Amino acid sequence: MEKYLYVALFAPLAGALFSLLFTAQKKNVITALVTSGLLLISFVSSLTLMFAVHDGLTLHVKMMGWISAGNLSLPYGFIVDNVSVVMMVTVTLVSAVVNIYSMGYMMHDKSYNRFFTYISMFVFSMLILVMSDNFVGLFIGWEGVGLCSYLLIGFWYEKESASWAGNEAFIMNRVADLGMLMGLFLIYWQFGTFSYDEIFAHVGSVNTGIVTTIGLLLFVGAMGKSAQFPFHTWLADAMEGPTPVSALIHAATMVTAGVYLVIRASDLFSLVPEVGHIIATLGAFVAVFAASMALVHRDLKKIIAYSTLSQLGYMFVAAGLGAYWIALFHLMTHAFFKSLLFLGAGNIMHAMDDELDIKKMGGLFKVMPYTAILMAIASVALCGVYPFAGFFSKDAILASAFNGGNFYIWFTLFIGAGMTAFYSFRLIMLVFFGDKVYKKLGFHPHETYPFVLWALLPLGILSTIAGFFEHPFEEFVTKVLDKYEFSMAHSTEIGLIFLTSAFVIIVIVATIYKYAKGGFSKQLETMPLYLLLKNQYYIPKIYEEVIFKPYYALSKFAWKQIDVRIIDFTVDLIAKTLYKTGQESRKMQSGNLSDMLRWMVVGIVVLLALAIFYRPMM
Amino acid sequence: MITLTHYLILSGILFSLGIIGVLRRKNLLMLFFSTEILLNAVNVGFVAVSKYYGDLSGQFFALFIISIAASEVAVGLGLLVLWYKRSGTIDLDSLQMMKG
Amino acid sequence: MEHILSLIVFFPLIAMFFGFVISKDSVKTFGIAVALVEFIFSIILWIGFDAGNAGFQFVEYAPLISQFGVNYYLGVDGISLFLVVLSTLMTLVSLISLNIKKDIKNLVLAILFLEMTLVGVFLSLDMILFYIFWELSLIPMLYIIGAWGSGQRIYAAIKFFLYTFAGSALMLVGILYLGYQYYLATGTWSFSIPDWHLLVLPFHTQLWLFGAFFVDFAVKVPMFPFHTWLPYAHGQAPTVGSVLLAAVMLKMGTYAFIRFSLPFFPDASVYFLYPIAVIAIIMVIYAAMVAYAQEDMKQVIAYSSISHMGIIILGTFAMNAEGITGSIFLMLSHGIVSGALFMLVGVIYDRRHTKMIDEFGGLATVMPRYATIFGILMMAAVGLPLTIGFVGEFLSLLGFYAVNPYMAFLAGTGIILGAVYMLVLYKRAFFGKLVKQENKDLKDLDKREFTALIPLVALVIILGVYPKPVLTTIDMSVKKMINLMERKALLPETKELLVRVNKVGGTK
Amino acid sequence: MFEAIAFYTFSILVIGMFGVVVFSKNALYAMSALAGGMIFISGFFFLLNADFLGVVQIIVYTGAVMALYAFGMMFFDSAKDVKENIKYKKIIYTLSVLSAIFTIFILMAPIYSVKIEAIYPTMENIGNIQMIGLILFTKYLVPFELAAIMLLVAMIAGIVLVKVKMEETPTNIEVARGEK
Repeated sequence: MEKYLYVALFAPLAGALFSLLFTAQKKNVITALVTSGLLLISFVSSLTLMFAVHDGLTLHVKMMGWISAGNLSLPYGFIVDNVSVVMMVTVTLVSAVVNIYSMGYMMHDKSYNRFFTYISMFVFSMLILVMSDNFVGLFIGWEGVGLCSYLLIGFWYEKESASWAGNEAFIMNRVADLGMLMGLFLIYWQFGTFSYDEIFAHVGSVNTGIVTTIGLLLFVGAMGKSAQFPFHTWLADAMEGPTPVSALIHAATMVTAGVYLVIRASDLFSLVPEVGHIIATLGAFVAVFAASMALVHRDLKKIIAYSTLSQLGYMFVAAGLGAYWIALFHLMTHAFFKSLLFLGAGNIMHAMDDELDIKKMGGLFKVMPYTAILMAIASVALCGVYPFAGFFSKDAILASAFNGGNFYIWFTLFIGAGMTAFYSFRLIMLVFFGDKVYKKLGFHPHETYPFVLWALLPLGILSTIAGFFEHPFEEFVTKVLDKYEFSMAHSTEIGLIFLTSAFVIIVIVATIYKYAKGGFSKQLETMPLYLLLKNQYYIPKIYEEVIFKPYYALSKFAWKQIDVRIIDFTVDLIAKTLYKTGQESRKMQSGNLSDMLRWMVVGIVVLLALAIFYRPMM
Repeated sequence: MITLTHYLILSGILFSLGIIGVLRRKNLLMLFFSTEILLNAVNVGFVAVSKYYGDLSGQFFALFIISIAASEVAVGLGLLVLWYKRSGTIDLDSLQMMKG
Repeated sequence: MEHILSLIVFFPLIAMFFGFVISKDSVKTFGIAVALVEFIFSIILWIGFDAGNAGFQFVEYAPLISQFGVNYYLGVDGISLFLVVLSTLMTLVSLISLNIKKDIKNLVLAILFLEMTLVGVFLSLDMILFYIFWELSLIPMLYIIGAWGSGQRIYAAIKFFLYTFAGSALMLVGILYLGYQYYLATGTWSFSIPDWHLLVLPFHTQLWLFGAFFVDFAVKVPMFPFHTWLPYAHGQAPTVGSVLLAAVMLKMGTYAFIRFSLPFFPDASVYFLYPIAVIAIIMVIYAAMVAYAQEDMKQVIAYSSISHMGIIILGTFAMNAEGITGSIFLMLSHGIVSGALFMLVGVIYDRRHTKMIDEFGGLATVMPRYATIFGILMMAAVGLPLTIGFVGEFLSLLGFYAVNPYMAFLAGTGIILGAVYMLVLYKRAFFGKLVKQENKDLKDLDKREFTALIPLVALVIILGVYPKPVLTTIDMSVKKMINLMERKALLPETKELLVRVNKVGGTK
Repeated sequence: MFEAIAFYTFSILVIGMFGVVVFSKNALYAMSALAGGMIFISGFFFLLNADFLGVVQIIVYTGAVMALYAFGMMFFDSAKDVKENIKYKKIIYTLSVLSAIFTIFILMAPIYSVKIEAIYPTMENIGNIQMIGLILFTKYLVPFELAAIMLLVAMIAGIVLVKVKMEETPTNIEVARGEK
């Protein structure tokens, strides 16, 4: 079985290295085919491993040593268990789909080969992240996906905003990574190792305060990667990247790494419920916070990005409340429908010549029916309508919030679900139905290549049916993760499900009705609340004014004033003083003998005085 | 009773007289005179110490100082004459060639 | 193998004398050949090095002034081994990348002389010998900056020389006093480092001597606020000068901290731990900020060196095997990465005769290979895992975390700020639209530049993926040294700290 | 008593004479005063039982050195008053007095703090000149010979310096002056 592990892990790397050779050359379809093939191989291997794991296997390999210093001995170790294999399958599946999809999407791009290099590199990093058996291995993947995200956001580097967004993503992630790094250091000095098994075996015997600190620090890292408040701004800006990237990295896989981290370290987090509570609260906050921004945005991709954020909040709620398998389940279903949504958006963008403003679209259903259907499936799945995938995972999260007695969290999530329904169908209505605004603006949209649509089909199917695997899934992953017991009555549960579903469906119907009638009036757009939401609560602006600009000013000050004016000036002053002294005392050397005689006598007097008054210490 | 202190004070007075001369004289010949005073002042001191400590070494030093003074005069006066012939003056301020 | 150390030290010198009779046209080839042979020697040394022996190996000993215990005494251990290899490698690479035409002969010979002194510094086991090499290394560098530099080169060269020289003067006093102390303690004179390692000094003497050594090393490293010579030197030096300065010469300071300050004065080192850590943190943050504000590419990298040296210092003063091993590894990685980055700046300077960032923009379009290599090295510089930069930085900070978590956190902001200035530099120079007409037909890297850079890029990846053999070799000698410190420690606080930071687990 | 009278008399005379040397404007007066001062100095030597030195003082200084000065003065316009512009008089006097005080202090300090033991004690039964002869030709032989050589060298130097330029005619000197 080990060879499947290595194949799954290294096939994407091989693909990346292969297409790396072509990066400097003209577009070459071979790179896309080879990388897609290798990703499929990786997917198949992962699937094979999943079946093997299902039969009770847990693979744990140590490939080779990496770092050893002092008491630290850190090998490259990989583990395939019930949790990581789920992630592997999800990641390789979505990435294979995205890779095939990109063959159509990137068809006319001049950096075609480079794109596939990056995608394969990303998958490799992501697999390291999920498969590592220790925290530093996870950190390698963690930073690796960060790098690929940076490269892919800034893929069209000639666009100023793209490279800026890339920098923002990388740097913000770094800020959070620092927290995670500190967590790792604390782990090391507590346990003397980074390996999951050993840490989780001993975590019970360690002071709770330290476990809390570790948990919080790790969660800071997770916040950065999963773009939780206050690190959320990068995710919306990351939409500068090509759309398949947004689908793969910024919806399905990388941003969920934070959730994965919490799930992976569930043995640690379950010891400190207070931290879990913080996580859940923050998750609930972000769920509504992000959804509220999605309500008014006009940018097609940013709406989906905020939706992603909001869904990540849901996952954190589940993970924070100890319902780890539910979080993982939502992570998986979300990966399917959200990437589908993004890829559909990619089709629209292509059709609309990269126009993103949804107010300029409308009535596209006629031109691109298949895309519309797929996106509609994804949207209902996102909203959580029976029998689509989101229904099962999202309801389980709501139920777990209610079950834990955290009613305010439950209520927040409930509101969030309504918002989700609204913005999803606002998008669908504005893009696919209503007036054909695009005609006035001179766009000529068209449906995309058939093979692209075929590639989306698996995601569409999975978004529809994945929910029915809830119980097998639970059984599968709770072999490793803690079980989550619902203590409330079954009738309450059913009642809740009905309540939520009804609410969601009412919102959907109301939205459809409202937009079919022509939408909201323009006056609404001048309301302060609207402006607040539209400007993303002014947070990017605040960051700009409070962090970026002062930092730059301070840096300039440090250089121009402190470094040049003070430190270097002092150094030069010493040198100049010596030089000036020489220059001045040169005048003593006037050549006049009587002056010299006088100096000589001065010297004699000084020496005599020294001889008399100086008493050596010894 | 005249003690060593008396002699040393005398020596000091003479020495400072010599130094005054060295410092204020601009005429080279007069400068030479002043150096003679300095040497003699020291000689008095040496001999006095020699006497009061019953040690002859002081006298030898004085003796050698005298011989040095004699050589100094011989060479110095020669140079002085030479310089006078060159420049027509023996003023100290005329010797400014060492100006840095 | 018996005299391999002498061979390594003096081969460049002998070759240099032969170089005087070589014709001007072939002298570069000659230089590369010599550096290559020298590099092979150092590799042979590495192969022959017994990784299971923590002490000094290949020791050579010949009395010079036996009355005063001054000897010709060479030896290598895990701490110095890789620095020697780094010196020979960077000399070779910088010679390959050399493309100066003016007075090429003198330049090559100066570089060979410099190589001798650098290797000598790392291999000397006698304090006086060490001091001689230490000072001699200034001369060729002074010459290289002063004669082949640009702009205010004389000012920069003299500033570099006088600044570092003033520091060394103090160290010389320290050396002599320490030698005298040794004489008082044992009745015999000795300037040999292994002897001094065994000398236990009273606490107050340690404080003073530590101070005397510290000033010199701090200037060399350079530590805040003694760093201002560095931007000038880098700004005016020719590429080859910057490469050698950043890659190897700065490491002399940190090497000396590990080799001398810690084992000679364990109590003083622990006593001054926090002040030095504060300085190091200031270095990390402050230099990163100043680097961010720079308008000149080379200055960005110059200040980034200071920032990285701050982390090296922190690792060194972590007083545990993780930190010190990490800091030595970081020296290697910083040597390779900053050397390569300076070379890359040199490449663009050759083409455009300017280093101002604003003059560029969109270079990725015309010079994709150049941009790729720059990108890889940039990622190594910001410490991305699986590149060489990560291992050292991770271990250094990990080590220092045991001393003080909050300070480690502050120093850790360096990884953020490092990303800031590096990415912004990269964005401004390589991304965006190609606007300037002059940049439109820049040539990508040529064969010569490739030959020089590819080995470095390969090393960045290889040592990032598999640093273990290097780390274990270093680690062994470091552990021995820490052991020594622990045995020598006089004060209970020192002992307590050493035990604390070297112990894993437990509640604190 | 006699000693005290002699000491004070000589002191006043010597200081007066040397004062004339230092402050006089006329070179001839100064030289004469110097010669007188030298002779009075020898008086101290006799007082201090250094007969030999007293004699040498008179012979060498008053006889040889003064003769040389007198001879040298013939080259210069000695009759005229010497014109000197002296600056910073206060500095001069302060420095002189300070140096004198310090010198005395230095000389006195060991006298009062340590008892100095004589290396070559004077012996009552042997006369001063005899004694000097004994020590001069044993202990101080080499310095003595060196002093002799030095004197010889000085003599030759003096002759050579003056003689070579003697060949120059006064016209040359005038020319040289005119160029100045």
